[in-house]
Amino acid sequence: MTQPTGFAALYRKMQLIRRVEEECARAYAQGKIGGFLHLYIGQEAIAVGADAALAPTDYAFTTYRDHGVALARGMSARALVAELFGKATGACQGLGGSMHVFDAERRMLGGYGIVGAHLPLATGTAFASKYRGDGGVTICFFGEGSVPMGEFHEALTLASLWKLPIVFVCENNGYAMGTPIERVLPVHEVTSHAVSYGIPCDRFEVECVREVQTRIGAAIERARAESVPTLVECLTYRFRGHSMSDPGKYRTNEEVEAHKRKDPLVRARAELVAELSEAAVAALDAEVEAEVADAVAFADASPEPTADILEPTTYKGPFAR
Amino acid sequence: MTQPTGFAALYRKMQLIRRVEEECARAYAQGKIGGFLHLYIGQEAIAVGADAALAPTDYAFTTYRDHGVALARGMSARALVAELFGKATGACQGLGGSMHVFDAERRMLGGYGIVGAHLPLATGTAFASKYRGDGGVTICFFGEGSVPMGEFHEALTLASLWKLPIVFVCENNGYAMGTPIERVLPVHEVTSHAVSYGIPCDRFEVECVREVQTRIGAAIERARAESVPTLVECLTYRFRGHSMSDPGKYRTNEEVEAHKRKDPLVRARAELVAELSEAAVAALDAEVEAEVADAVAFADASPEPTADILEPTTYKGPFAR
Amino acid sequence: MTKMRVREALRAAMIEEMDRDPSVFLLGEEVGHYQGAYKVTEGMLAKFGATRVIDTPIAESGFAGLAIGAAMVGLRPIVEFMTWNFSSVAFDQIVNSAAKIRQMSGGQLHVPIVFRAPNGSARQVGSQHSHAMEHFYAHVPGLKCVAPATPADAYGMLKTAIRDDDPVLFFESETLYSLSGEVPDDPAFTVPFGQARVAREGADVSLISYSRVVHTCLEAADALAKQGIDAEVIDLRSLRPLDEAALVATVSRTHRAVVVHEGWPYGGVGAEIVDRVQRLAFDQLDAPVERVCFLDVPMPYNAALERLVIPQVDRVLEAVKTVTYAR
Amino acid sequence: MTKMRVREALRAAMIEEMDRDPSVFLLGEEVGHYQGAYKVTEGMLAKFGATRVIDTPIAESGFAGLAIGAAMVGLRPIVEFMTWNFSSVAFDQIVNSAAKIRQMSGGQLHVPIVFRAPNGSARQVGSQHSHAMEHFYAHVPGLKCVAPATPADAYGMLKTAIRDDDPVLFFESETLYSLSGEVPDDPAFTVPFGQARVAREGADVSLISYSRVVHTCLEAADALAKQGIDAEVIDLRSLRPLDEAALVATVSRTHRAVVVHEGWPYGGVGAEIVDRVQRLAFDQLDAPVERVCFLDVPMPYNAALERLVIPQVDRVLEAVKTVTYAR
Ligand SMILES: Cc1ncc(C[n+]2csc(CCOP(=O)(O)OP(=O)(O)O)c2C)c(N)n1
Ligand SMILES: Cc1ncc(C[n+]2csc(CCOP(=O)(O)OP(=O)(O)O)c2C)c(N)n1
Ligand SMILES: [Mg+2]
Ligand SMILES: [Mg+2]
Repeated sequence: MTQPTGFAALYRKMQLIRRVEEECARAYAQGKIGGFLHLYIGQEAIAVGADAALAPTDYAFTTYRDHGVALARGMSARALVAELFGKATGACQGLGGSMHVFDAERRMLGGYGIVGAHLPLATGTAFASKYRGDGGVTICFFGEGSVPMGEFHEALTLASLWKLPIVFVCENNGYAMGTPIERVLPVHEVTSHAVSYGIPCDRFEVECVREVQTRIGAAIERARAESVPTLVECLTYRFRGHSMSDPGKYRTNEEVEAHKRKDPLVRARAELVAELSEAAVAALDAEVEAEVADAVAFADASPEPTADILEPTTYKGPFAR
Repeated sequence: MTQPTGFAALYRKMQLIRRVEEECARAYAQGKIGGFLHLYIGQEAIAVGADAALAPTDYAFTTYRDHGVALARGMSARALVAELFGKATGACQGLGGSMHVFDAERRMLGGYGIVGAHLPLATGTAFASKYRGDGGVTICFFGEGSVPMGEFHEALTLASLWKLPIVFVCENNGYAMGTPIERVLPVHEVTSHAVSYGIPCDRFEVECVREVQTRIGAAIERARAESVPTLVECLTYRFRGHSMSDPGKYRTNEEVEAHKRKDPLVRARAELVAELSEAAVAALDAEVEAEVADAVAFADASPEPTADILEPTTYKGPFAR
Repeated sequence: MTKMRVREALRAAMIEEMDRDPSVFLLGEEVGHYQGAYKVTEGMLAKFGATRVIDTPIAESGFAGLAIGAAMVGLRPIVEFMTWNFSSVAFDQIVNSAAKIRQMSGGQLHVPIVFRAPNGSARQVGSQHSHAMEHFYAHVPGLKCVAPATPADAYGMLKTAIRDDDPVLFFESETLYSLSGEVPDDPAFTVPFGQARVAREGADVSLISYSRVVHTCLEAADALAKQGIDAEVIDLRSLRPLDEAALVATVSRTHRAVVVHEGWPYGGVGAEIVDRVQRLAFDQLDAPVERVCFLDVPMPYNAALERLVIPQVDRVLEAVKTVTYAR
Repeated sequence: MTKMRVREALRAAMIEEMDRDPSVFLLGEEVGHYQGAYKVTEGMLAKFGATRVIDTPIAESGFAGLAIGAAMVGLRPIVEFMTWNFSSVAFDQIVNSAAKIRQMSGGQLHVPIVFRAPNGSARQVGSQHSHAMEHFYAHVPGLKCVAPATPADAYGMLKTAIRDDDPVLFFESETLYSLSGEVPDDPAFTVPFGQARVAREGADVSLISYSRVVHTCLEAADALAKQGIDAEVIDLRSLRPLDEAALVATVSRTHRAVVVHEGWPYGGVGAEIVDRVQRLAFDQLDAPVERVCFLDVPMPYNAALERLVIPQVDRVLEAVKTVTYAR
C-alpha cells in the first residue's frame, strides 16, 4: 500500500484521528482505558494542517488533549492506543497515559497536564534551535483557557524578547471545561495579546484543513526564515465533552449540532471525493478502519509494563533517594 | 503646629520621604539597619500624588521599595524608622523590616518581596470592596520589572473580567535592578497591555506631583464611580542604586545627573516658594528636619522586640506545629 | 445523626457557614455553573448567587492571591482548587503571602482563608495529577493542614477551618467523596484541630494514618486480627497542628508503629511523625517505626503499577510484620 | 591545590564545563551585565558572550520552563535563581516538568539541567527571603539535591551536577560565598553525589549537617571538645541521594546523633535523616535523635530574633546535652 500524499494524506490522517478516538471512547467505556480521556474530535484539522507545514525535525508540544497532535506527527495508532491501554508497547511504555503522550523520534514532545505550563517548555526547544542555529521551529498548541495563566504571558514575553522560532497555536474551542470564553477572558480575541508582545498574529475559523496548513504554514516559515514568534488563534469546537466524565450540560444540543454540521472532516471528505472519487476515498476509509482495528487488537494483546521500569524512568543510573 | 493642606502638604510629604530615606541610608552605613534597603529617592511624587487622590479608607499595596507609600499614607516617621531599626516600636514590631512595612490603620497593606506577587493580593482587596459595596478603591504600585511576571497578567485578567475598583500604577523607573527595560520587555510601553485586558490606561512622565494627583486621581475616581480598573504607567527614575548594595555601574553619571536636574521634589519646592515664600517653605523644611531627627532618636531609644512575639505573629491562639 | 457522603458533608458545612456569615464566599474553577468538577459544590450557585459562588478562569496564582487579599480585609474566602495538584502554580501565594502576612505585618493583619481540594492519588490520572501536596505545605509555619477521613470529620473540620482566623489547607480525597457515614445534626458541631482520633483500639501495633488510607489501615487491622495481631488505628485528622499526645499515647500502648500515608517517602508528614515518635516516646519503642507510602517514583499511569506505588493492605501487613518481628 | 573562595570555585566549575561542552549555557537574572547579584558569575559574559550567558527578565516560571525545554532536546542549562526563594514562583516547572519528563515520556526524554542559587538565611532579609527551599524539593523523586559546604565540594559537585543527565538542584549559601579553602587543580576532579564527608571524626556524638551550618557544627565540636565530648561532624553534601551508609556508620560509632540544618522543623530533610537513622540503626541508638533547625516561625527581621530562630552553636550544645544525658 502506497501512502497517499497531499490532500489525500491530510484527509486520511484526520479520519485516522477521528476513528482512533471513537474507538478509544468505546474502550474507555469498557474499562480498558483509565484516568482522564480528553478527545480531540472536531479539532483534527488543526493538528493535521499544522503538521503538514512542519518539517519532521521540528518540535511540537500540546496539552493533555494530545492524541491528535501525536497521530498527526506520525505516531502509529498502535503506539497511541497501547499507551492509552497502559501497555508496555505504548508510546511511553504505559507510564504516561492519555494525557502524556510523547514520541521523541517524531519530535512530539508531549502532552502536559498543568494548563499553561508547557508553553515555557516549548519556548525552550525554540531557544535550543536558535542556540544551535539548526533551523528548527517549535509549534505549541494550547486551549484558550490557558490564556489567563501567567505561563502563557511569560512564554510570549521571552519568545518575543529573544526572537525565538516558535508558533503559538491557540485552539480556541470556546470552552475551558464548562466555562465559556466570556467568563475567562475580558477581551475575547486571544490575538489581542500579540500587540503588547510585539509579535505577528493570525486568527481564523477552522473549516478547511488546507487553509490551516497555509496559514499556520506562513507562521512556521516566518519562524524559520526570520526567527520570529507568531500567535495564531484557531477558532474551533470540540464535539465531545471536555473529558469522558463531562456530560457537557453547559452547551445546548443545537449549538453542538450546528458545529457538527460544519465538521472540517466531513468537508475534507467531500472535497476529496470531488477531487478523486467516492471509491478512492472509501478505500482510504477502509485502510483507516483496518489500521484502527489493528491498533486496538495490538494494544489488547500487548503485555503490561513491569515494575522494573519504574526506577530507570525516574533517574538515569543508580536510584537517588 | 497646624498641618499644611493642599500643595504645601504634598511638598512637605515629599520632603519628609526624601529626608527620612537619606537618614536611613546613613543609618544603614552605621549598621543600624540590616538586610536590604531599597530607597525611593526620586520617585516620591508618585506615592504622594497618588495618596492625595485616595480616601483614607482606600487600600494601598506596593513592593519592597515601600517607605514612600507608607509615609505618604500617613505612617509616622517614627514608626517607619523604628521598623527599619528592627525595634518593638516599629510599624511591624521589627518583624517586617524595610521590605515589609504595613500600617493596617492607614490602609497601607504592605511592602512585598516577591516581584509581582502583591498584584493579586491588591486585586483581592478591590474584590472585597466590590463584594461589600463599600465604595473603596485599591491602588497597587509595582515596578516595570514585574510586567514579565505571570502574576501581573493574572491580576489584570481578574481585575478586568470582574470589573474591580483598582488602579495599577507601574512605576517605570527604567531599570529592574541592573537591567534596563529594553532587556525586559519586548514592547517598552507597559500600557500596551491595557488594550488586551480591555481596560483604560494612562502614561506620563512624572515631573509634577500635582499632575500625578490629577491623573492618578482620574483613575481612582473611575474605579470608585464605575468599578473599572485602570493601568497607569508613571515614567520616573530612581536616583540611588537598586538597594544599598548596588553600586549602580549600569548607568552613566550623566544619565543620573540629567534626571536629578528634573527632580520633581526640587520642582515642587520652587513652585511652592513661588506660591508662598522662601521663608514659609524653609519653615516646612525645618519641621521636616525636626520630625526626621525625632524619628531617628525615637528609633534609637526604642527597645528591641522580645521572643514572645514570635508565636502570636505566626498564629492566632495556641501554637500549631 | 444523618447519613451522608463526604461530598454532601463538605457541602453542608460550606452552606451552613455561608448562611451564618455573609463574609464567607466560595471561588474556584467550575464551582458554580458546572456544579463543581467533583460535584462538591452542587447547587451552591443557585442558592447563593454569582457574587458568593464564583467561577474563576484558570489562574490559580491570581485567584489564590486575590482571595488572600480579600481575607486580609475581613472576608473569609473558601478557595477550591480543582485538585491540590494545581496549587503548584499558586505555591508562592500560599507559602509567601497566606502564611506570612500575619508575621510580616507584626500581627496587624491576618488571613482567614480556606484552601480545599481533592488530594493524593485518584485513579490512573498519572504523574502530574496524583500529588499528595500536604507534604509540601505542612512544612510551613503560618499554615494549618487538615485531612479528614470520614463524613463527620469532613463536616466538622471544614466548619472549624472556615471559622479559623489563619489559613487552613483542607485536604480531601476524590476516592473518599462517595464514602458515607453518620454526621451529627447539630449545626454547632465542629471538630477542633490538633486532636487525633482512635479509629480502632488495639494493643499490639499502632497504624498511624490520615485521609483515605485510614481505611486501608482499618482493612489491614481486620486482616491482622485474623492473624492474632491487635492493631490500633490512629486517624490523625490534623497534620499541622499534630497531636503529639496521641502519638505518645498510642505508642506507649503498643510499642510498635507503622506510619501509612499517600505521598513520597522522603521527608514530609510521615517523616515528621517518625521524628516525633522517636523523640517523644523513644523508650516506649520496641522496634523502629516503619513507613508505608508511595514508592519513590512519579506516579505511573498503568493501573497495576499505580497499585504497586500506592499503599495497599499487603504492604501495611508487611510493615507490621517487620515491626513486630522481634515480638 | 589552589586556595579560593566558594564564589570562585563555583565560577571555575561553570567556566570549565562551558569550555568543555558547548551545550552548557547559563541564564538568570543579572548573571551577565551586572556580573551576578552575588558576583558568582563575574566575568562570564565577557568570556562567553551573550548567547551563552543570558540575562533574563523577572519571570522565573518562564525561564525555568524555557531552560527545561532546552534541556529536553540536549542543551545543558545552568539556571541561576537570584536566590532559591524566588523558585517559589517556578515551583510547578521544577516539580511537574523537570522531575517528571523522564518518567512521563517512558524514558524517551531526560532533563540535564542545574538550578543553582543561594539558599537559607542571609542576614536580616526577612520572612520572604530566608527560605531553606531544599526541604520542599528533596521530597520529589526525579530531582537530585546537593548542598556543599566547602570550596572544594562547591567546585567538584557543581561539575558533577552539570554533567548529570537528570535535574540537579544546587543549594549554595550567601554567607558561604566568601569562605576560602583548598581546591584541587585537576580539572578532572569531581565529587560524586550520594557520599557524605566526615568533616571531623569523633566518638561520642554525631552532628549531622550540610551547607552553611556544617561550620556551626564544627564550632560546636570545638566547644564540646573542651567539655570532654568528642563530636563527629558529618557533612552530608548530597541530600538526595542521601548517604545511608554514612548515617549508619557514624551512629554505629557514636550511638547518639543531632541533626542540624537551616529550615523549619516540620518534615523536610531533617526529619528524613531521623527516619533513616532510627530505621537503619535503631539498635545502635542510645538516645532519641535531636534536631536543631529554624524555630517554627517565619523569619523575623530583627537581628536578635533572627539569631534566635537560626541554629547557633549554643543550641547545638544544648541538643548534645540532651542526647548525651543518659551517658
Ligand atoms: C493549572 C491547572 N488548573 C486547572 C486544571 C484543570 N483543567 C484541566 S483542562 C481545563 C480546561 C482547559 O481549557 P482550555 O485551555 O480551553 O483547553 P481545552 O480543554 O478546551 O482544549 C482545566 C480547568 C489544570 N489541568 N491545570
Ligand atoms: C520573583 C522574584 N524574582 C527576583 C527577585 C529579586 N529582585 C528584587 S527587586 C528586583 C528588580 C525589580 O525591578 P522593578 O520591578 O523594575 O522595580 P524597582 O526595583 O525598579 O522599583 C529583583 C530582580 C524578587 N524579589 N522576586
Ligand atoms: Mg478550550
Ligand atoms: Mg524598575
